[in-house]
Amino acid sequence: MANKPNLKVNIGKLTLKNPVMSASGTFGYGDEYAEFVDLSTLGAIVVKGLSLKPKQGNPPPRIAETPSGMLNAIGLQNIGIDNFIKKKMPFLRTCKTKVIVNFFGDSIDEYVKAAEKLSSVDGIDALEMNISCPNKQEGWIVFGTDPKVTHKVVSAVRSAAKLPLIVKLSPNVTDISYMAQVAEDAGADALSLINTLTGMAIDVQSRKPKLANITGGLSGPAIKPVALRMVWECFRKVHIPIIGMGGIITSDDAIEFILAGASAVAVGTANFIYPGVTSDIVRGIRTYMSSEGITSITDLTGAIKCRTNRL
Amino acid sequence: MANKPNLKVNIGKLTLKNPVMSASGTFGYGDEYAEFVDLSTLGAIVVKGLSLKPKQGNPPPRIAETPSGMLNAIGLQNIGIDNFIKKKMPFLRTCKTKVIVNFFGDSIDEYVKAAEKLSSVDGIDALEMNISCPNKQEGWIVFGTDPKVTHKVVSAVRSAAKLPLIVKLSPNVTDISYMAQVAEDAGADALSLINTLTGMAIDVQSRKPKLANITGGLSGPAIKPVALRMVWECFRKVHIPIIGMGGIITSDDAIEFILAGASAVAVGTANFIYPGVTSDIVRGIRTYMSSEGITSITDLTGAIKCRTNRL
Amino acid sequence: MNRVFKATVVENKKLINNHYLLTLHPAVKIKKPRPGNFFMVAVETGLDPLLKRPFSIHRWIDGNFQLLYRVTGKGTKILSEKKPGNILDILGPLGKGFPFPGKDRQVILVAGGIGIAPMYAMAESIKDKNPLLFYGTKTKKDVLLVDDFRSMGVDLRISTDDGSYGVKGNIVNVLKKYIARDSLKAPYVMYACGPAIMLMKLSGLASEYKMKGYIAMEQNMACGIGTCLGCVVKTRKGHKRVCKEGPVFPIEEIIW
Amino acid sequence: MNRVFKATVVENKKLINNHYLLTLHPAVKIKKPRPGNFFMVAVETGLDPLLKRPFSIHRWIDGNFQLLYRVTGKGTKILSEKKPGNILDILGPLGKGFPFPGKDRQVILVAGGIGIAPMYAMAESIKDKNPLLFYGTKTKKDVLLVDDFRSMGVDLRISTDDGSYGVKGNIVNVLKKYIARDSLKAPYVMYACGPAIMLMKLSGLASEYKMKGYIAMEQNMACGIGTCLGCVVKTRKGHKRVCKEGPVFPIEEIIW
Ligand SMILES: Cc1cc2nc3c(=O)[nH]c(=O)nc-3n(C[C@H](O)[C@H](O)[C@H](O)COP(=O)(O)OP(=O)(O)OC[C@H]3O[C@@H](n4cnc5c(N)ncnc54)[C@H](O)[C@@H]3O)c2cc1C
Ligand SMILES: Cc1cc2nc3c(=O)[nH]c(=O)nc-3n(C[C@H](O)[C@H](O)[C@H](O)COP(=O)(O)OP(=O)(O)OC[C@H]3O[C@@H](n4cnc5c(N)ncnc54)[C@H](O)[C@@H]3O)c2cc1C
Ligand SMILES: Cc1cc2nc3c(=O)[nH]c(=O)nc-3n(C[C@H](O)[C@H](O)[C@H](O)COP(=O)(O)O)c2cc1C
Ligand SMILES: Cc1cc2nc3c(=O)[nH]c(=O)nc-3n(C[C@H](O)[C@H](O)[C@H](O)COP(=O)(O)O)c2cc1C
Ligand code: FES
Ligand code: FES
Repeated sequence: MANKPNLKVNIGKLTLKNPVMSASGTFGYGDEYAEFVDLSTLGAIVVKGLSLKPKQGNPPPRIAETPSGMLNAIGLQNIGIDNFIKKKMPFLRTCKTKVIVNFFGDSIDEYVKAAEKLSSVDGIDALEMNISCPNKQEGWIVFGTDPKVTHKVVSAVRSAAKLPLIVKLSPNVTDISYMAQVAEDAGADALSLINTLTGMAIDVQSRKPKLANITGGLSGPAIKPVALRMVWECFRKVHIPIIGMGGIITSDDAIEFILAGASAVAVGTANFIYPGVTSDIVRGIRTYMSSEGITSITDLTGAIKCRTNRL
Repeated sequence: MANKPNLKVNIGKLTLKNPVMSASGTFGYGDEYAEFVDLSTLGAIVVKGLSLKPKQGNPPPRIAETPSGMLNAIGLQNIGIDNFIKKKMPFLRTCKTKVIVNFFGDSIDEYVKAAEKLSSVDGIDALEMNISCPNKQEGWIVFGTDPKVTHKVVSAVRSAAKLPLIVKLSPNVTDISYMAQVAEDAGADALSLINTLTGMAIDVQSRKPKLANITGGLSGPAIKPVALRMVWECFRKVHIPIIGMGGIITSDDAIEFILAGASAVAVGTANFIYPGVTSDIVRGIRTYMSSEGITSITDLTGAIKCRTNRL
Repeated sequence: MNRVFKATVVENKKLINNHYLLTLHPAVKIKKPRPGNFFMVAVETGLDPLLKRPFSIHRWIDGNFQLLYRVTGKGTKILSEKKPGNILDILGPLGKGFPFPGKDRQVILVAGGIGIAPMYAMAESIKDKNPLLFYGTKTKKDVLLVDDFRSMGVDLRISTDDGSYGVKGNIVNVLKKYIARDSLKAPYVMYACGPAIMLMKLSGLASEYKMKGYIAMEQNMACGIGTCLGCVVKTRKGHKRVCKEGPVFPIEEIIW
Repeated sequence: MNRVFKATVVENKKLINNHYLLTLHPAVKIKKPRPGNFFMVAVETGLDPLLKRPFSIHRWIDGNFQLLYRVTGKGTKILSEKKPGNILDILGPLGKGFPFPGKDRQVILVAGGIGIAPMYAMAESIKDKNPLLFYGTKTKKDVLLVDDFRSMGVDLRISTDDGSYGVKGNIVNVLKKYIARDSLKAPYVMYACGPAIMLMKLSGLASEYKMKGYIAMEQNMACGIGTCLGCVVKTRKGHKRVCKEGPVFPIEEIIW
């Protein structure tokens, strides 16, 4: 009998027991899922994006279904960092898994303050910096689409953050591998990709957009091919670990991301469809490794077999 | 009883009896579909992309299914302009619909030569210039993603082409509305959008990409929300007509594009699923107009009802 | 008891045009839903439609349960084609149900169209109070379950938009007249479910007459368990989630 | 006759593990398929899976037709759950079938695994020639339709990878020995369907023995009617479409 496969992965200085985490904004603050998933089986919980002050988010309707996908324009509604620390961290500290806090600011200054504040909280293992929400104003979008602004905000947060820093990239760019390099240069320890693709849907009867915010972020299986390609492109350009996400539903989906170059994966929209899916994916990866005779998951990262002349 | 709704639309100097056309590469040269669709009911037939010389395209496998979508890496296989004129134009001239020829070159010079050659062919009503195929080499991709190159190649073709010139844009850019303005500045009479999103899929058993070309173009319902958003963005920035496409399956889908700002629509992947779909969509649009009391389809273009403060 | 379960279709009966009564047998023992609770139902095995659809508990019979639904789009169309023996993935019961009326309160139920679905469960749970049901539909052939409600001892008032059954006109107006005539002797509490426009009018009525009442709200949903923040409605206390703080809200809380 | 039609499931019978025989009744009169032709079948009403799946004609019985299929993935899994009365969207018959053998030719059929599906139709169409069928599978329990072929007068040679039925080993080797022994007296023609690796080996054999033969190729398909250019295979005359110039090709034409 082969040894039990080793699922441990390192994301910079952060070690996860396995590569499967929740995607920010799709898993609340963990508590609602405790009923459906043994949270200790996950590599990490990534919580809903936080800001210094609580936010009301966008008016409803906020979601619309699309073929094999969904649009959301939540608008980063959240309870604010202080409430989070007071009301949600006590539970998260008991979960026997790593806690990654996703956050954002509306200015470089706010980003820095949020990172500082979160860095000193006991029980938080890493920070994921969201510069890529499609539901913000145009002036905000540049954080994730203008390389100069990206470099500036990531550098500033890098200096302020005392924890491993993951930068979450936007797919709504011409060359994501270039943005990945910019984030790496600015000091990111790891990259998360992808956030949602900007999309839209219209109700032909009322002739109104289906979302009050007009546009929203497209997630779910529909975007998987795009996400996978982006992970593959970035993997060959940067030297920091990549957390792959976008449409993962099954363990095979997760393995595709790992083969394309992801060190870990995050599961988003799938949680809405199968609340227990994260744990199922861990199990599925383990089964795959056993049946393929793979002893360490790290052997799979970037292990896609293809002619390398296309770089 | 209301008058029969008027479906006529103008794409620059080109007048179509209705706004529904086939998307290039999904309708062959029209002949295969004659069995399934009364071609004279269509606004136009857009033929598979042509080049000066015949092309073998990419090795198989060339397609892979994805959730509500498909990836293709045909690699622009085509019979070449000369063969097309000789073997396919005689049939197309009998179809009682407009014929739009999609074409590409591997250099500005080839683009220009192709445009010149096609301009003098009897029975061709307009040219659609493909600068946005994701299955070409990196040196080619810049035609559709680098504004300077885009301006150069479109200007050159504009001078050479004697027919209405439609430029087909790539969605794989940070700001498609900017690329749209560049094409407009360079002399495009109309814009087609979108071409496919670059994507990828991996077979976890063999660990090989599902396409021999590694990456391919994602089309079908999965991409509709992205396509729709791009049409809406471009509509508010340019003054030339837009032909919207990407995931249209039903007449409601087509109407969404028109409401977002498209003057006409093209139907691609749906032809593979329902060979008679193009004609069904024309019928569905007519029914919608009758029941909503809309006399001219042009009243629907850009008629989405939304707060206009978001520009 | 896990709220994620599979259920077998026992029957999927067309009641009237576009309205179906689905009887489901859960594969495992599930928590008994309260009136106003709902289930999220997956209608397809493929990834389109992707999201589960929410349906209120209509009736609970010895561990089986029934949903009453109207075909309005893609998902409900597919659901209507299910046959006995087909198996569905379900999540629930979810949400906060209707609170029980105080001991001495009279009960008024208000249903518009398919809003009748949860009202059956509610009526059954308080049938000893002989509730009054104000029920409005478009036309005669949309009126459902009259005999069932009557045999339960419910006092029914029906209106149709076209007057083809009961009073002609809007059911909120019928209720208004009833209240204005001071027909209600004791303190009462109202429970309502129906289209947004009806609930909005009811809330006007409620503030006019200082009526105590609860309404079941609808909103597009993704998760059904409070994590996506997709299903919020505007309330006097900020955005609240229909799937978690609702679907039932005190009528005065909602901002229209 | 329109090649786009709906068909009702008459029966969807599990033959052996993962292998099903689907009997379909077309709603309209359709063109009678030739052996080697195929149909594109939509397995779902939603948009996922999106594309139709190709299946060879297995048998034609008085206007009904049968497909024999193996569950290999998502689409065939969903297909296997269809019940009598379900209705499927279908396109076909499509492609170029097996050409009829010359008048005096002996016929050799070669099938690997589920490649047996079209071979039944082919055998039936030329049964008066008492064809020889070389049929290889993994193991005994994968062997299908033996009695049906026998009663048709087909001379069967079976091999299994594990030797649990017939000869142990590869069916191409069995055929090779047969030919090497010079057992075929008259000029013959071969028709084959099976996994790529089998067809590749057969093509080696064909060039070694200057065998005339035809093979049915597979490729991922989107349109099935020649327009997407997705299903090409490499041939000595350039890329050819499996759905249009094929699925049946002269064996010497394919480049492996
Ligand atoms: C708590 C709750 C209880 C409900 N109970 C019932 C019931 O008992 N009987 C009944 O017939 N209907 C009920 N509905 C409405 C029902 O969920 C919708 O009619 C159904 O989801 C429409 O799905 P569709 O695919 O047919 O329509 P589509 O319009 O094609 O659906 C597209 C998307 O919109 C969402 N959606 C559309 N309409 C609604 C809506 N009104 N509410 C919420 N989401 C919607 C769907 O979830 C889906 O994501 C309830 C809704 C909620 C929120
Ligand atoms: C001309 C032709 C005739 C065929 N006849 C039969 C038959 O009679 N019986 C039978 O069991 N199988 C037959 N096949 C194979 C059958 O089409 C595939 O097994 C089936 O499409 C797999 O679908 P899936 O969704 O279960 O698998 P998935 O792997 O989930 O399918 C994913 C995608 O790949 C495509 N695909 C996967 N495998 C194949 C394949 N081998 N060939 C073509 N496309 C594929 C599907 O079309 C789909 O787009 C035939 C294939 C071709 C090309
Ligand atoms: C409802 C919803 C809310 C989200 N909120 C956040 C968020 O607060 N911060 C963030 O970085 N990403 C957010 N995302 C993006 C996801 O984390 C993820 O990047 C994206 O959905 C793609 O993964 P998926 O296809 O598995 O959902 C949100 C996604 C959804 C669907
Ligand atoms: C198989 C296939 C081949 C295509 N070939 C071409 C082409 O030759 N030229 C071109 O401009 N676009 C080509 N396209 C892109 C389509 O014209 C269209 O822009 C895209 O598929 C989006 O529309 P859809 O989702 O309706 O398919 C091709 C698309 C597919 C699926
Ligand atoms: S449906 Fe997700 S929070 Fe209510
Ligand atoms: S499947 Fe489209 S060309 Fe063959």
